[in-house]
Amino acid sequence: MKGILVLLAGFALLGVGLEALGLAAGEEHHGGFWNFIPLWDFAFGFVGAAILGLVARGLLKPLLARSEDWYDAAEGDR
Amino acid sequence: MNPLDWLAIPPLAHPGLWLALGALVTAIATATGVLGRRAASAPGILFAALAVFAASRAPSGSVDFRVARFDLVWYHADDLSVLFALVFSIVTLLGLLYGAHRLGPGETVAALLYAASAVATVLAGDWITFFVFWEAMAITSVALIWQGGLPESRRAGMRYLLVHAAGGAALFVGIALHASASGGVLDLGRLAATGPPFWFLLVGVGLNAAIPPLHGWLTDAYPEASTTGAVFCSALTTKTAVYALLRVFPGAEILVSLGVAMALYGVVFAVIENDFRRLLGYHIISQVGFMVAGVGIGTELALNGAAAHAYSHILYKALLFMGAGALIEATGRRRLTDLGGVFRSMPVAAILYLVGALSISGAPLFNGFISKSMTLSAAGEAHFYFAELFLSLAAVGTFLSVGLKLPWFAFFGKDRGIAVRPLPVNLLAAMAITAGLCLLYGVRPDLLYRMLPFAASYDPFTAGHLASNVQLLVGAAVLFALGFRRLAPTPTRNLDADWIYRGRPGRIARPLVTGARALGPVAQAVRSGALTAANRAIVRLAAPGALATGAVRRDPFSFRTPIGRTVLLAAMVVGWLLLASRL
Amino acid sequence: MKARLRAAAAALILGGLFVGLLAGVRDLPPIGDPSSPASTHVSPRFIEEARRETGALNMVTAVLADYRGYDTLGETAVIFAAGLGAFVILAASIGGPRRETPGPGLSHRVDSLLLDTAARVLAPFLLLFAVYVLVHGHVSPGGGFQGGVLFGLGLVTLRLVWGPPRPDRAASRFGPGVRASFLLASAGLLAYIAIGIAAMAFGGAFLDYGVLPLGQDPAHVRELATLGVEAAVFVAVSGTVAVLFETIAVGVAETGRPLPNEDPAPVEAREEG
Amino acid sequence: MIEALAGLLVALPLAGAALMPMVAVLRRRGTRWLAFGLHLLTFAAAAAVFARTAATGEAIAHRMGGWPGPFGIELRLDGLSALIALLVTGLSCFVASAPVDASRGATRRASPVREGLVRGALSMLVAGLVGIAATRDVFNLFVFLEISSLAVYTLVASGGGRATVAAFRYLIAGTAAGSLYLLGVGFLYGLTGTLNMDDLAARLPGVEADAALTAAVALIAAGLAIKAALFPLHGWLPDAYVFAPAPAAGFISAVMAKVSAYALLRLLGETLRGIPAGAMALETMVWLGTLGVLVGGGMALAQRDAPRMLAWSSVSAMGAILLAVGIGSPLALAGALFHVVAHALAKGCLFLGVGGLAETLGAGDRRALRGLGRRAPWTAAALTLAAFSMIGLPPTAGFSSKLLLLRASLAEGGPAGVAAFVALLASSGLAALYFLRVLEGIWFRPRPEGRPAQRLPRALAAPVLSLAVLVLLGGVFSAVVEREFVSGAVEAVAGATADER
Repeated sequence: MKGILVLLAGFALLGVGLEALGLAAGEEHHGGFWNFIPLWDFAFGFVGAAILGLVARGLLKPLLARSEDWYDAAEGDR
Repeated sequence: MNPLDWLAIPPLAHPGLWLALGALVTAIATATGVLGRRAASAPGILFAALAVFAASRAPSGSVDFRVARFDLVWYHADDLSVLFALVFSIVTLLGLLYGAHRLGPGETVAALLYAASAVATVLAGDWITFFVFWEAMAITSVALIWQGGLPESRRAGMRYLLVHAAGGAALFVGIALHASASGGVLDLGRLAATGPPFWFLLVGVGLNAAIPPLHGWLTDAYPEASTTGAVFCSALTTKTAVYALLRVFPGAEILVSLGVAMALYGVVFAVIENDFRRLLGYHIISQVGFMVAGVGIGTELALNGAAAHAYSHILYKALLFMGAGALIEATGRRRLTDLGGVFRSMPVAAILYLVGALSISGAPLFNGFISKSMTLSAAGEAHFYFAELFLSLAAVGTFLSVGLKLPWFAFFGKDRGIAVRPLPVNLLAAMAITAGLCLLYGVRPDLLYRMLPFAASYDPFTAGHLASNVQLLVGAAVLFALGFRRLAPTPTRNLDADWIYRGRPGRIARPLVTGARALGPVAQAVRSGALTAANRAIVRLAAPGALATGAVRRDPFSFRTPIGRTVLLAAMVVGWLLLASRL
Repeated sequence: MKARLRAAAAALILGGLFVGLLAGVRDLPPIGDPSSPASTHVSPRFIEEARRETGALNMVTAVLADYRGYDTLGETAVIFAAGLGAFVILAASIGGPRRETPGPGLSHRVDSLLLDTAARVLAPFLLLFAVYVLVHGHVSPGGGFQGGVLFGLGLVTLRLVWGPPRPDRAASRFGPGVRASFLLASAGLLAYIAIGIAAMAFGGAFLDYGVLPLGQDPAHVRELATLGVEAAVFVAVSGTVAVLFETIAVGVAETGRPLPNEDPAPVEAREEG
Repeated sequence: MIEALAGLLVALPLAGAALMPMVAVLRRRGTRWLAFGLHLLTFAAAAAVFARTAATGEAIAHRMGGWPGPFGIELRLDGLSALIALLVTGLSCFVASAPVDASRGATRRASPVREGLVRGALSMLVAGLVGIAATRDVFNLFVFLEISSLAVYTLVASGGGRATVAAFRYLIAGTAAGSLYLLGVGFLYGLTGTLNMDDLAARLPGVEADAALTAAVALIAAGLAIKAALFPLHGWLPDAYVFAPAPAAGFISAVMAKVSAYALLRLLGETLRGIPAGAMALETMVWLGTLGVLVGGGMALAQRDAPRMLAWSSVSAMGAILLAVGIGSPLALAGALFHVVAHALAKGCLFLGVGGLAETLGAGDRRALRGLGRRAPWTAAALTLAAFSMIGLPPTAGFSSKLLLLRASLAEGGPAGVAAFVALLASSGLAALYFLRVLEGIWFRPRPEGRPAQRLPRALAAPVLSLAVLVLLGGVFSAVVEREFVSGAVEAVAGATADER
């Protein structure tokens, strides 16, 4: 578990370093205003994943989940 | 002349020819008993290798076969079509190798014919040829799904067939409308995205591209195919549709929104899916969404991106389905809730699966990165900022479910002490080769870029691109690490668009499915399906009362028209002609 | 009730068709109208030139056997085909084993003095009249078809009264029997075709009688050849009439001399290799 | 010289029809080789005539009895007639030497005498069909129609048993057809005073009587449509094809209805084209043909019995041919004629093969064909090829012809054209379904227990194989077929129609 955390931290550092490198090299940048916020992608990755998880688990699943043999059961009464 | 140079001559350069030949040889060799069942895929592998070779050196240009005054362009090779033909051939070869230990003659022949039709579809230069092979693809893919062997495979295949028949109908109405509008010009080229022909073609092609809500067939049928069959299915049908969109509707703006919607739709459903092959199926929809959006953006870079993404996608998705198939073969289970902690028993397959998972997530140095970032950059450069944002979101979700959730709950997580069968060498070898290709293209993107249709130059390895991707992945990983328990799968199934024909509305068509379900082979499926009803109607019209007699009930279709009726009908025809021409 | 309704509907349809066709018929020129196309287009040549061109006194014969001789060949073939069909279909056991017991139908001789005498008196006249109708076709109504039918019916009359050949005797008591009748019919048709091809051999078209080396005057030659053609029709038709009678009324297996027999071979022998 | 050959084209098989029964009754033996020789000779004559018309582009005429034009009867073989004659005589060679067996499931072989008689009927049929193709006289056409019909009734009935009933039903329908046609010819003669087609075409525009002309066209069209098995007048076809003995069925299914379709094309598409009712009849034919394509395909799909399935697929094919004749553009005619050739070869092959196998097995259930691929791979391959052609798969002749038809219907446009296009495509799909399930049984299923081994008699295997080779060659060299065989025929008709416009 600890190893994984270290790995994550390492990648996070890599991400920060690369962004700094890109800024230093003066790379051309496209996109909406949000793309110019520093470390935007960290936030977007985290929040986006959270939103997706919430929408899917919180909103869709209660609506759509059925028992596994739902169709078969529905077909059975014909 | 080097014998292999013969493959550069147009008729022989058609990879589909070699795949079809492979099917023929397999059929004859196994039917006559020359080849045992266990070696059924051997000739197929050989011929698929020839197909790869032929595709890799296919000369560009087109060959029209003047069949009956009809300029049928059955070989139209430019960068775009050769790219698809090549990757189709490669994945066929890999898929056959993957399944070599269990492929019977029927499945081998079906797979080869399916691949041959797909290759012939992308190499077609006119609408008629295109349509013929498109339909052949639908039929052969059903044959492949049926080889899944379970009762559910048969039923799902039947539904797949009916849905694709409807899509094919829409497509050819579109072709007919286009042909009559253009005065009989049937060349496969760019079309205006307006008017009835566009909508019909969009429905016909979009169904194969699994654009929601026309995607129900994909997640319905693919999980029911055999482990090998799913590999072929994942690679061919949807990508042929992407090819068609690239060829015909580049720059149709509606495709941008459709593509983005697809990308998100697939991701959201994948998050709550339990059957892991259906989960991967949802990610086909999501990834095809990237390509569709790329087509819609329509700049050279975007089109390049869509083509490159299709190429990469076929490889890593095949790898993912191979991994999923390996899980099923090793454990006999297909739901995440039944799995857990098998990493130690099958580390090689698990690691190879992770290569595919990192590729689809767009991790740098894997082949998903080099094509996905191309599409995203193109969206940004063309000022489709929100498209870029939402596609990034879809990428995050992809990593969340394919890269984190699936491997965590299947390979790691709670150890259930599942007994694991050893995996055959050929299976692992096929996975290793595919993973190798994913890594190769990830490290040397120029190998892929030089095959792309446009010359637009692109460098994926800028610090900005790398930073953005790494940060996204890390962000998602952190969230997963914090909240993975909330993402745990549950043993449920989720309603989706297949509800349209399987759920309550589908009951209208229930006689169809009832008929189809009662039947084993195709023959009988057709006999008591829709056509039976139609035929009975014909019988009633032509010979009312014929159904009541015993002989006819036994075989209602061998009835005889009373000859007096023929004479009477003749009188009616005469009468009609007398009347009609005087009106 | 349903059947009746259906019949009524059929009657209605056919009645409607009848009315529709009637409207068409009203549009046709009146029968015998001298100014109708039928009377002005082709017919004048037949009326004015037939005697000179074909040598036939009877215009109908000229058209039938010469101008449109090819149709007549076709009609002869139609009649022969009917005979052939009857022979194949009805004579189910051609070449098969003979039946042990006589079947139904006219299998026995009718012993009646009255019928016998009447037939003896009538038949010769019938046969002779048939030949008269044939040869007189040139000048009066008649010809090969009519003569052939009469001749055939003469044979049939005798056959009806005198019965079939005795089962215990090898030879037929009377008449050519089905086999010979059939040969006769074939020969008639063949002869007609032979005349046609002979004309081609002498450099003309098919059935172009004028070129045959039968004399100097083409019209006269045509007249002779027409007679030959009519005779061929006569033979074919009378043969066919006899065949039809034999096959329909009697059946072939019971003739005194059955057709050459073959040992029935089982199916397996047929599977060569 | 070549004109003489044109005259002999009908005379030779007609002489054969008289000669072969004679030889059979007198000598019993030898009819097989006599028939083969005679048909080969006729075929050679037809080939020579065809080669000449193809080379010069001019028709070869033979005036019967030396009489000109409307006074006598003229045979004239242009590209179209010569193509039909070539097809008929060529196919007759394949079946001439085949044994004429009794009905399906016969336990005894037919006697040589009976075989000779049936060969005579076959020869008669050839004479009738070639006559229909060659003649330029509408009444003479009726005579040949009757000759061929009587010969066909005989051939069908020679199957014995249920075949006799089928033949009788065919006879009723055929006689009704002949009567309607003859009535129509009567109307025409009353209006124009001529029976010669060219003369008719020249004189008809001057005729004022609309109602009578309409009646004539309607009667002729309906009469010939019965013979050509145009839906819904196809009721006689399935039984007649199914119960006829295999060789006869092979020949009948290949050419019979198609020659009637030729007659429809000649009369409606050429002679009577200028009349409004003629155009109406052609338009009706497009729609009925389209329906026939679908109904025939659907019914074929529903059959258990393999020969019956083939028979219904013939209804579908005739629909395709007739709808193209109805469309009548040069492209459509090319498609129709190519389809005539392709379908004749493939269907002949299938009926000879499947019918022959069904006879040896005594059952037509398509399951009886299971396992054929192992037992007789060559026969199975030939049948597969022919089935591919029926479906319209490359590289067979059926593919090329289907394409031409599709293209023609597209080019026609309008509701009828689109409907025809859709129906033709759908029929290919249906054909794929019903043929593939038979092929699956042939190649991938074991032979059912207790069934006798299937084996085609050698005399049938040879024609089946050679026809399959022709089907393949016709597809591979479809450009050659189209250039050398079809285009001349189309020009013969299209030229005539162009003159009138």
